[in-house]
Amino acid sequence: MTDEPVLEVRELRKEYRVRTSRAEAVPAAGSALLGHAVTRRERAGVLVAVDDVSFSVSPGQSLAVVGESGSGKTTVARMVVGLERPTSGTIMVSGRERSWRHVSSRERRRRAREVQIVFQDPYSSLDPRMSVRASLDESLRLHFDWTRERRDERVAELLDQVGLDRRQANSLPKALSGGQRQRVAIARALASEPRVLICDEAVASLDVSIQAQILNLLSDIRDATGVSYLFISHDLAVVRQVSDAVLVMRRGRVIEAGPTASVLSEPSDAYTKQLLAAIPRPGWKPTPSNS
Amino acid sequence: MWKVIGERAVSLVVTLLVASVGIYGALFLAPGNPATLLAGGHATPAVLATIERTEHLNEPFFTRYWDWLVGVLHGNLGQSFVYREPVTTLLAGRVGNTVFLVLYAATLIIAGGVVLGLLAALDRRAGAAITVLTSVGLGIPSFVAAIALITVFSVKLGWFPVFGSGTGLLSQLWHLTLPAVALAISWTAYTAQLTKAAVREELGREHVETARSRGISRRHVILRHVLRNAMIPITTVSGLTVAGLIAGDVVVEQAFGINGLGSFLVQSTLQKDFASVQAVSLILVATFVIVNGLVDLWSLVLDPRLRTGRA
Amino acid sequence: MATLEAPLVATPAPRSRRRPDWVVLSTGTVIALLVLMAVFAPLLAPDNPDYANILATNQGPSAAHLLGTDSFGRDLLSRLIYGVRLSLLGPALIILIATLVGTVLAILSAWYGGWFDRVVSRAADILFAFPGLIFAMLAVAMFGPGLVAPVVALSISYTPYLMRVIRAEALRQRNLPYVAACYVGGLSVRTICTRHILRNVMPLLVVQAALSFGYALVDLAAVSYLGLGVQPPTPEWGVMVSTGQSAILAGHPQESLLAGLMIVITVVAFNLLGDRLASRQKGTVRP
Amino acid sequence: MNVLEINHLAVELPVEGALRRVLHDVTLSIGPGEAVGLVGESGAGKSMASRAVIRLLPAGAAVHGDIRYSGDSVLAMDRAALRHFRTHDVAMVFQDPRAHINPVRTIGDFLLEALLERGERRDDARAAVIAVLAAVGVSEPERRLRQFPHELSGGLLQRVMIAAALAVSPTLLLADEPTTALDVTTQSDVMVILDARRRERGLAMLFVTHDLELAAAVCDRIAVLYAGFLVEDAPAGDLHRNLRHPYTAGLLASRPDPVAPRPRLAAIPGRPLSAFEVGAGCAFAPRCAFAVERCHLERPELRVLDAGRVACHRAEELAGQLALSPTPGGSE
Repeated sequence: MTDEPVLEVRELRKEYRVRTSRAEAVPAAGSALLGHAVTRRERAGVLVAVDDVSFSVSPGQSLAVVGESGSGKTTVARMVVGLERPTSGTIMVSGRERSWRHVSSRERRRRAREVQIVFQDPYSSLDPRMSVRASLDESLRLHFDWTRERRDERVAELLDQVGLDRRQANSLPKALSGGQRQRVAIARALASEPRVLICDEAVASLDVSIQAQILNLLSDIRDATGVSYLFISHDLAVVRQVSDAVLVMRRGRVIEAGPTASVLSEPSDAYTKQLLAAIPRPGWKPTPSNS
Repeated sequence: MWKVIGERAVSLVVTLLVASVGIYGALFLAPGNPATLLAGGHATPAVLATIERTEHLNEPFFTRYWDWLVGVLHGNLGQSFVYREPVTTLLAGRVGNTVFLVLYAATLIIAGGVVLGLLAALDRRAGAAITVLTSVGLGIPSFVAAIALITVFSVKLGWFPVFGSGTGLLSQLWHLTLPAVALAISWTAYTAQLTKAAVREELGREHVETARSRGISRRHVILRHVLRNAMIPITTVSGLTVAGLIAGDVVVEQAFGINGLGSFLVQSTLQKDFASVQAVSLILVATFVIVNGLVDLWSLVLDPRLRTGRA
Repeated sequence: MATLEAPLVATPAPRSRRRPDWVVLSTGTVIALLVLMAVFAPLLAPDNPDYANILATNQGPSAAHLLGTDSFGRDLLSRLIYGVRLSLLGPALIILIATLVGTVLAILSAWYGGWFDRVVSRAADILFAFPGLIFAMLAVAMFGPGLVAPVVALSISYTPYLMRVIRAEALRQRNLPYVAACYVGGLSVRTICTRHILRNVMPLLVVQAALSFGYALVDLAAVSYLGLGVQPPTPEWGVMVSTGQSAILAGHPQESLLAGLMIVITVVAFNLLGDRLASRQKGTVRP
Repeated sequence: MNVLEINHLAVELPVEGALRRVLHDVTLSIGPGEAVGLVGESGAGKSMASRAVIRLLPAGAAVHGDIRYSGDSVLAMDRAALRHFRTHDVAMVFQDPRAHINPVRTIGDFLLEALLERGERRDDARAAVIAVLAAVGVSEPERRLRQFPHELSGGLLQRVMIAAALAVSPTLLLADEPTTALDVTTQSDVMVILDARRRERGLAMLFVTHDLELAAAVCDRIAVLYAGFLVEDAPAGDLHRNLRHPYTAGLLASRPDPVAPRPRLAAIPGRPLSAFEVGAGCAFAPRCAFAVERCHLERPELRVLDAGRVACHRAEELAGQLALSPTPGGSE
């Protein structure tokens, strides 16, 4: 691909200061992070979540970032959309560098038309008190100077595009199933017509049969709109299905990168091999990972 | 763990200092001449002059505050201008009654509240009755309870004295039973509701399911898993109960004519005996802060997750 | 990754009226009646609450005085009805001020975090060290008895409590992905805080306001009872409990007991309503 | 004799005052030392089935049918018999060890509790627990006993849970999604240990999971649940070679493969139904590409076919077709 990259990230780094405040004393249930957190402390009080990560995404390309919990993959996604501030490094979108000082509301609005995100948990990623239509309309009103009729039309279009029934426009999230909610979240992200859509474990909490539907949907959307994907996942099988290129991360660092097909067919790094060997598939037997 | 304790000790001292500045400074925020306020209702020019001299009213605020604080730390709580005596002397005879009353009530609250709450959570039928009882109990302020108890048990039945605090342990117990009950009613109800909620919550926890799946007897499940873990929220909130007891004590002492810190605070407030108000407020606030500090420490003992100080 | 169990039929909406909720209905009725009594006191009261008749003191219930008279021969029913006004106005003001200030501080703290949050939380911790009643007494010592000083003092002392509860919920909302989606979607901070966070915190806010109302009423009545708030002969329940106390020994407990009963009924109504609203809300949280 | 026999198990749970069906019809047996995978999507009732075996259902649940452990009816057990069953014969490993182990008590308390409960001497119990911790690959077992759950990583904590289950030397192991909360490499590590220790000790196992491939790798037989019905029961090795039920075929086709990708996944249309939502006919009929009129009207019985059992009216005619033509893709 010769096009100018739509998203380019260079030497991204994120450090967290480890605080000892009372509020953080109780670990989140199910958090497997603890074990890694201790080993990754490079010096007292500083935790390096993302260390020297660079990549670029061309228009229409799908790049996957894969890793286990604590790998820093989600932090990368959050920095790209502006939810976290990088400690150092640059993020360029459509050739423009994103600065972190005094981002005005207007600038954020502009950036919202470049990159959007879909989160993992379909139950908490929609405002529980807002109907599907209101959610989509809020975004359309913010980004486009359209009449009410035009916006209604566009809401219907978006619902069609993500495979939702138009009658569901007036539903509140709680009346929808997990898969349907995830479709709404995708429609909301598409409403501002972004060039890059980040999927942060977007299919991880769905049932297998629904997961397949959403993966097919994402592929259809890419064909129809030419949007680029940054696909964050822990699941190499899913990554193989949706991405052209892949970045394997571990403990904040990129340990292997390349075209998805070749990385997954002939992994060169030992950890990638381990990761691949750990996925249950026909004829598979569990093996120790020696980590 | 020691680091966490240290941090909390520091924050306790800071809270106490700021609170004392607030209590001492309140006098200077009040409208009018501080000397007049300090003198209460006895403001002859001669008295005012004395006060300005003894209280160093012409010096900067923090100098005076410092002097006062040093005095307080040495056990000198200032001079009451109503009684013309050191506040410490005035309080000496009264502290005993208050401490007795509050501890008496606290015992009733802890014993009654936890037992009722546990019963309500574990037994469906008793639960419904206790829930009604605690809902009403929670709405009975201590002074209303006092009036009702006096009407029934002192006036109608004549079982308990109407006023006073008695001398000697038995007499004190007899005199202070109604006040302690009046003070305890709404907080017992509160503790019972809290215990019920905490126990119910723990009963539904996954680790309790694990214990049941392993064939642990019901008694052990309740004691070692449900009650043990429910103690954590109950302890945390008991700090609030202490605040309620301190405030309630003031009202109940007044209702039963008990000569303690609370009724003294009310009198001093009405007489504008500011040195006394300052002293008693400081004692009550300090008690509350320190007890809460102890509660905090106790929850460190109960909950190992809090000890690391870092997730 | 955990597979989420999808609720396949939506959990019923909290306001669904399949079965009438008798707790909400009855407590709501009691509260509505009290408000009506406060508004229409002059029409409802059979007598002038301040008219004393020394010839008819401490009478029992009769046709002329449905609930009897107090130790000055004033009609008790009328005094109780007029008493609703101040007895409700005070706590209403306290809760209104504390909720407004508390909510603004809570949402700003939750959103901005950092030093602002630390300062607000620290200040709340320190204010927490003053039990409300002690704070009110300090205020009375400074500014003299009346309604204003205790109401202001109690407003200040209820603010950190409401602030903490709301901040915790606002912080929880702020960390949910839907808020992140709003932010990434380009919505302004003000829009996110008001249209999304505040709206989702609102149910909790209503519950807390209802529950705190009872406590505020008790605290304020206690101040009056101690003689530090509204002064006799103004009809107010706390004052009436106090002025009636001397007649108890003479065998006439009606004034104290009736005023006390009004307080209990009101507080219980608000508490039950708040509890019920709270438990209904829990039902709407995702399974 | 079979270790576990479940006959026409149906379960209803109280939801807002009314009973709601969570399991319709499950018939299943596990022989000594045999591992059976119970596989299904959310709402299928797989967790409820495993909990019913150990009588761990919420209060007010209605259970129909029969569950027998070594011939004894579990549902008929009195208090003492149930305790004996739970302390000696069966052990359960839960999904989320962080929630399923009391956070305020030490690992030692947790591991020893069950042994002390049945009257073992403290020293013996301690020695046994240390040995079993070592057997599941927990380093420094003696130090671990003094630690609290929050000081251990998720993978380590799940090993502790497995150790707790093994420590009581049960005959039957119930594992409810034991690795779902873990990372893939950790899952692999934990499964290696669970599988090896189970085989060594000759334990029978009911392995509940949403992951067909994972179940196939560690189990002898696979039972597939859909909306509270057992729809297929087949030898694990036979699963990919011999597709019998359209739902199982659909599940296998939905899952992407990391090495051999498909241009497009064969998604099953619609969403998985919960037990209480199903109508008169076959529960899967509304989503099934092969459904005919009969499927919508008449409930298929579970019947023997080849080496397994299947509940599908058209199982015989579809044999061979299923593998070749995956169900057409669709949406909800």
